[in-house]
Amino acid sequence: GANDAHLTVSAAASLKQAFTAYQANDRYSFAGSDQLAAQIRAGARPDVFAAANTKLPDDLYAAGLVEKPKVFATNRLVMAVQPDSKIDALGDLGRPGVKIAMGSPDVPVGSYTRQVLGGLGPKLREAIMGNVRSNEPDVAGVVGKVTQGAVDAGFVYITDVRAANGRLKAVELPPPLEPQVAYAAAVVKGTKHPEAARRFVDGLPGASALSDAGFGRP
Amino acid sequence: MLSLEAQTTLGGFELDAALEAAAGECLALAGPSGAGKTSILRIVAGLHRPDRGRVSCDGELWLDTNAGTDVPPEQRRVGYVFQDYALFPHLSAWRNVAYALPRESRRERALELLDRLKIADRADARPHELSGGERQRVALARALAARPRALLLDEPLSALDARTRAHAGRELATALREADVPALLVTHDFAEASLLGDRVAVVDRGRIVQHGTAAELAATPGSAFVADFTGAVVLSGDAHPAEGLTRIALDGGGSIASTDTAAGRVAASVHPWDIAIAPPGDPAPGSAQNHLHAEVVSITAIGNRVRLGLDAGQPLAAEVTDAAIRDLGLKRGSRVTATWKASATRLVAL
Amino acid sequence: MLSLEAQTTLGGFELDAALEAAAGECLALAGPSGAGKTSILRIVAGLHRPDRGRVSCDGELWLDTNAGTDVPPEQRRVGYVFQDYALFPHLSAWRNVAYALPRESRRERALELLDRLKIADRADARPHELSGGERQRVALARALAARPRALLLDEPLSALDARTRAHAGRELATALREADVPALLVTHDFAEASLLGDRVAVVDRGRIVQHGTAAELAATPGSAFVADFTGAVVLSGDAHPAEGLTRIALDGGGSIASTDTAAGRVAASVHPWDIAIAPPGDPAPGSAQNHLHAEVVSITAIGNRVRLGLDAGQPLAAEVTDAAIRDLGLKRGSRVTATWKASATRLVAL
Amino acid sequence: MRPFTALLAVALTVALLFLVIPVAAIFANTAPSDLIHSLGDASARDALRLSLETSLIALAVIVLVGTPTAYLLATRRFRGRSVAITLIELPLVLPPAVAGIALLASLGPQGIFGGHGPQLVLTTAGVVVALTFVSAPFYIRQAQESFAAVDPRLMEASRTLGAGEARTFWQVAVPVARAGLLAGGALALGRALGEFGATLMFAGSFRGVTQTVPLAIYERFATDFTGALALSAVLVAISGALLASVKLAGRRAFA
Amino acid sequence: MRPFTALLAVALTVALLFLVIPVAAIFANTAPSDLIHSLGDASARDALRLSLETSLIALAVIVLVGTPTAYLLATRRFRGRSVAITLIELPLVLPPAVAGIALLASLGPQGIFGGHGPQLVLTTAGVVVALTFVSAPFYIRQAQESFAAVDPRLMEASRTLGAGEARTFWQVAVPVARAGLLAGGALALGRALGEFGATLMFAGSFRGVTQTVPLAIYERFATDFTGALALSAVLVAISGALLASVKLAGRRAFA
Ligand SMILES: Nc1ncnc2c1ncn2[C@@H]1O[C@H](COP(=O)(O)OP(=O)(O)OP(=O)(O)O)[C@@H](O)[C@H]1O
Ligand SMILES: Nc1ncnc2c1ncn2[C@@H]1O[C@H](COP(=O)(O)OP(=O)(O)OP(=O)(O)O)[C@@H](O)[C@H]1O
Ligand SMILES: [Mg+2]
Ligand SMILES: [Mg+2]
Repeated sequence: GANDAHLTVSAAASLKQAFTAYQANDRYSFAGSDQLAAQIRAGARPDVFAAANTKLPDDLYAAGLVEKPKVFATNRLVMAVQPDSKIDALGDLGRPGVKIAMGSPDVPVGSYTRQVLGGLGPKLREAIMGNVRSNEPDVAGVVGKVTQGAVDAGFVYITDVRAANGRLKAVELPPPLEPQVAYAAAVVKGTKHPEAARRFVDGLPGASALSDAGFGRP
Repeated sequence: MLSLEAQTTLGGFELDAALEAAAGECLALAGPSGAGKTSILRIVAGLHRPDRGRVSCDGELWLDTNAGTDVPPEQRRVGYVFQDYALFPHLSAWRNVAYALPRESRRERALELLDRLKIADRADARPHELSGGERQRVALARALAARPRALLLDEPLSALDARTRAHAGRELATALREADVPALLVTHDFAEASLLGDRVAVVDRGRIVQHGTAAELAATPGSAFVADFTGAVVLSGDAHPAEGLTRIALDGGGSIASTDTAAGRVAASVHPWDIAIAPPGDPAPGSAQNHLHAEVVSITAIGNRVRLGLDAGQPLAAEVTDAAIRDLGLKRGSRVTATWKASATRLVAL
Repeated sequence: MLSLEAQTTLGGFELDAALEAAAGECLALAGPSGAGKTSILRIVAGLHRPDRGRVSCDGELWLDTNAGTDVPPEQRRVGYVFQDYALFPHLSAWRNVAYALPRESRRERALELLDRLKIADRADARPHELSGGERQRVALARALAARPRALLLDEPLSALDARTRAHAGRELATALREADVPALLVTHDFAEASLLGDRVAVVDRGRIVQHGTAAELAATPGSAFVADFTGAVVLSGDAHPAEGLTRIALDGGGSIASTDTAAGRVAASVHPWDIAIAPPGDPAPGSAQNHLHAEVVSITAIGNRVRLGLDAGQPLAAEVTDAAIRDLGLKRGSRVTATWKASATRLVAL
Repeated sequence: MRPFTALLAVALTVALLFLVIPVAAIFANTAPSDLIHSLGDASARDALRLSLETSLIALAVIVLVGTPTAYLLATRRFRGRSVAITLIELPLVLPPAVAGIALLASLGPQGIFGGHGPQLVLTTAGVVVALTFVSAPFYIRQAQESFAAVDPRLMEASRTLGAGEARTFWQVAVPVARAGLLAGGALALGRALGEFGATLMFAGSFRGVTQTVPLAIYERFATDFTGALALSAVLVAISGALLASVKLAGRRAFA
Repeated sequence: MRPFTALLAVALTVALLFLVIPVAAIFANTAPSDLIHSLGDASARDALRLSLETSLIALAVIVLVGTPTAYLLATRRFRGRSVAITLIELPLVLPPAVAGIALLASLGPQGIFGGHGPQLVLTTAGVVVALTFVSAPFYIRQAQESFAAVDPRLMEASRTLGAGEARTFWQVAVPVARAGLLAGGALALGRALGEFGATLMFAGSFRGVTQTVPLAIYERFATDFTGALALSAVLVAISGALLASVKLAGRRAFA
């Protein structure tokens, strides 16, 4: 029956562990949220789209490609450094010679990061931006650069640090600066399993798989 | 009866040829490199379609550009021995031969053919494991396998060394006799043309410029090419009429006469056996009108005769007897007079 | 003086040769395909290093594997005319020649050389725009350009058609005489070997098996290859002693005798001009001990003689006079007896 | 060693070091236990199976259509031939992600078939399409060169022996060009096994359905770097074995 | 048309349609105004400049080191030669992202040079390294085949004419193999211009420093799909013109 239908779900890379635990039988494609959105714009039709922000699903909704998005989880933006790193505060990133990777302005993690930096004084902000060495198109790129030592620090989600199994250490951001990181999901229009898809999206908020992976409730 | 008539343009080259060969007859095609010999065979085989032309064999029309007829090569059933043989490198000798045979009993029939050409013991060898002579026989067996209605042989012996070539030539002659179909044979060797060809057609710049038996060509070469081809000596110079004869001022100096008529640039040909050797100095009186001073550059005894290489401004060769050498005490460096008759001097325009 | 002595293994093939050529002398190398002729030239030029050997030229040591001497090719200054010439396809004729010349006045000197070989008018043509004969001359000019201390010529004429070949051969003879350095010339044509070579060395399976003037080789061929090479007829069969002579049971049937001694598989060679033709039937009494029944398969008049192609179980050729043909009323298909002396029959083991 | 030979040897050494060290680094960073662990992982096995399946199907399609295409381009002269050759080479220079977008735009629901064509986007069939698109030029290019190198007289000889064009193609051209065809096939298969960008864009990265090994590796980069490296090592080993074995098969073609 | 020829023509048509339609779709979805607009964008121009610069530098490095390497592999027989050839081909089958990781692991801060080597990661020099790594095998492979096709007797003739090995290489081998070398260079340059995965992994994506055209295209997908397609079209046009012009130059080599 419709209950057993395998859904195809395009989801932000950072949702990988949580979603596979949430409904193991569905088909997931994990990649950068913007990539997945581009796919849908170009005609790809998964059943569900889950992004690492609310903007991308809202845009697709405005374009008439998905049903109304639903915020289902929150995440926290943190600084990721190597476990033995001496960097332990946002201010350290402004020191000369420190190398930083962040998401490009067009991807969710990048826009959150810029939001954070926007809250800093102009001097520190410019010092930090001057240390940026790469604008990665997805979180995986930032994580890769930090674990490989290509940069000294990067901005990622707390869930990514947790998934890295000790290869990364999280440095929390000052609470006033911490952005609201909300994840939204939407049923893609034209799905063959609208019922199952809606059930999938509706069941997400508060699912234990999400909180186990470190996501917050909306 | 195979008959061909074709005009075609290949790059800048124009071919315009017509020829016929009866069943059991072998027509040798000789001519300089690039003359169009291979192109003629390709037209007969259907591998090249001429701009205009007609090809028929045994009353069957293979090509008629007017009527739009063009039988594809696989339906013409010609036996084509390619220059360098074009054996299939991935197939053993017997499979090369069996390629043209119907599926049933193909191995038996292929072995039979290889046996007839005395090479059945190499049936399982790949072409690269065969010597030149063995390859030639496999190629011939392959061409004969499907009982062809005509045979086309493109310099079948030229890839062979002298030893193998003499043998292979004799075997080829036997095979041609037995096949009893019209055959065209391209060759650049006069001895081969005369051994294997009933007639010889000389091709030059896409045209058949002379046609006859090997002996006829040797007697009356129609061009410097034919003269050289038949083993004559060729001298170049400028001709002008004089005293009822033609006088030729030779390029290297000296002058000779010919009973042929010509003017302007010519090649004069004379056979080495028509040239007599006399001591240097003023020529003895006699009927021979041509006298050139020359130096002996080589002396080679060939059986009962001796071939002298001479330098007379242009190189020259004479064939004389042992006795003449002894009587004149000739050795390398000797100075002599080469003498021959104006009537033995053929002229062709250059 | 060029002298070589080398042993080497190439794949499964073993070469073991020694030879010498004096300044101004041309040594012709003849032999079956794959005999090792090219390998010898390559060793002299320094393009192949033998396992063991010594090469010296004009008293200068080029190679001594014992002493570890090996002068690289670019310092040996040999003039090498490759088979098919190996002209640089990207350079014009004069630049090909100038390649070996010092930078100053290279164009003048190259044109001078091309002029001497009568091809200066094609100086700006690329090799692919030249005919075979023109290419040969450019290759020769290129080899001569740097005043080589030895000349190596690998079948310099074989890529040419008959007409061009005769001309080119004469020009080559002149060039060799003028260069006045030792020369090695590979050829598969007996006439070429005798015209250009002061001596001929016959190479077979990596060894020099016979050595002498062209005339000596023709008179006493040391192998079936040499017999064929010099134009003799070769018959195969099994030899056994009989009545003080050697009797050979021929493969195609019939038997002949030779004054040479041999046993087992042999090749018997006889020159076409030593074979006389008699009417069929019992042989007339006479000194000729060999009589074979044969059928005439071809008749070719060549100048003052006629070459008969015969089928006597094995193919055979005889050279006779015009008169003989007329007297016997010979034509294709006539049955005759071929007759020659046991003493004109050379035997070589197969 | 003479100076020039020494120079050549230096160049070879530099090239080899530069090209081999990074590949070696993948193996150096992978403990044998990681390798075994990565093969024990069900999703890794799924990806391997899918990669092999889709790559081989793509290869089959490429060989089936590409071989006659290459033969035509190699043996006939016609107007537009060199334009056709350049067009076939174009996908070679397309960034893979652009190739994926191009496929989406042309074969997706908004492409030429509209919504009525075969379901390709986000399906296994789509993976095959993406792999075929990016790998085909490699095979066609090489096959064309191999066919062009076959002595045309061999094919003419076949014709005069009574074989039509089709039989000549099968029994002469293909066997004689076999070594080159195999090399081209290996190259295309190698490229297909390594394909990432076009597959991700056109087919997505669904485990067991469209997640090939390169996508699985990519997915692991963020979370399981060791596993990603181990899976890379497996892929390199398979591809290397493949290249080497095809080279061997080609060498034996005439033995 | 005979049936077999018809079959070949069908195969060619299928192959051409399949390979060309997606490329055409990029252009179809790009209005001329988009093209102009994309070229008017400063970051697009930065990316184009960087792409051309780094690709050309990579090509220069590849030609400089790869040409003698290919010559050595083509003209000498030595132990380990065929192993060397296979090793040089391996990067061909590496997924680009894996190639990037491999570079990072070997030449990055934790690689063989430790922190003391040249600064490559996240620098323009790193882009060049990544492009060189993925493109070099294309050039070396083709160059090796071209050198192997040069008649060895031409080089021997050069030696007997007094030219040493170096002069023979420059004045005979290189000019005679020129057409093939150019084709190999075009292929490598095309591959470099399209490179994405390895560059991103090893050099990152920073406007004006490491963001080449493929990275810029990728970045635009989310926010400026039209701009991304327009930039793709520009890249394809440049690469196509490049392939075609090199083919022309090669044809003229012997004219
Ligand atoms: N396909 C072709 N395209 C252009 N020109 C051609 C083609 N085939 C042959 N030719 C030209 O036609 C002429 C005749 O060539 P052909 O091969 O028939 O000569 P040939 O007499 O067999 O010469 P050879 O003795 O050298 O074999 C040559 O000038 C050759 O260059
Ligand atoms: N580099 C090589 N490797 C293996 N075998 C070789 C090599 N060079 C030559 N040979 C072999 O050595 C033998 C002699 O070759 P070579 O070229 O000297 O013969 P040739 O007398 O010049 O023959 P041809 O008259 O056919 O030119 C041949 O059997 C050949 O196959
Ligand atoms: Mg020909
Ligand atoms: Mg040779």
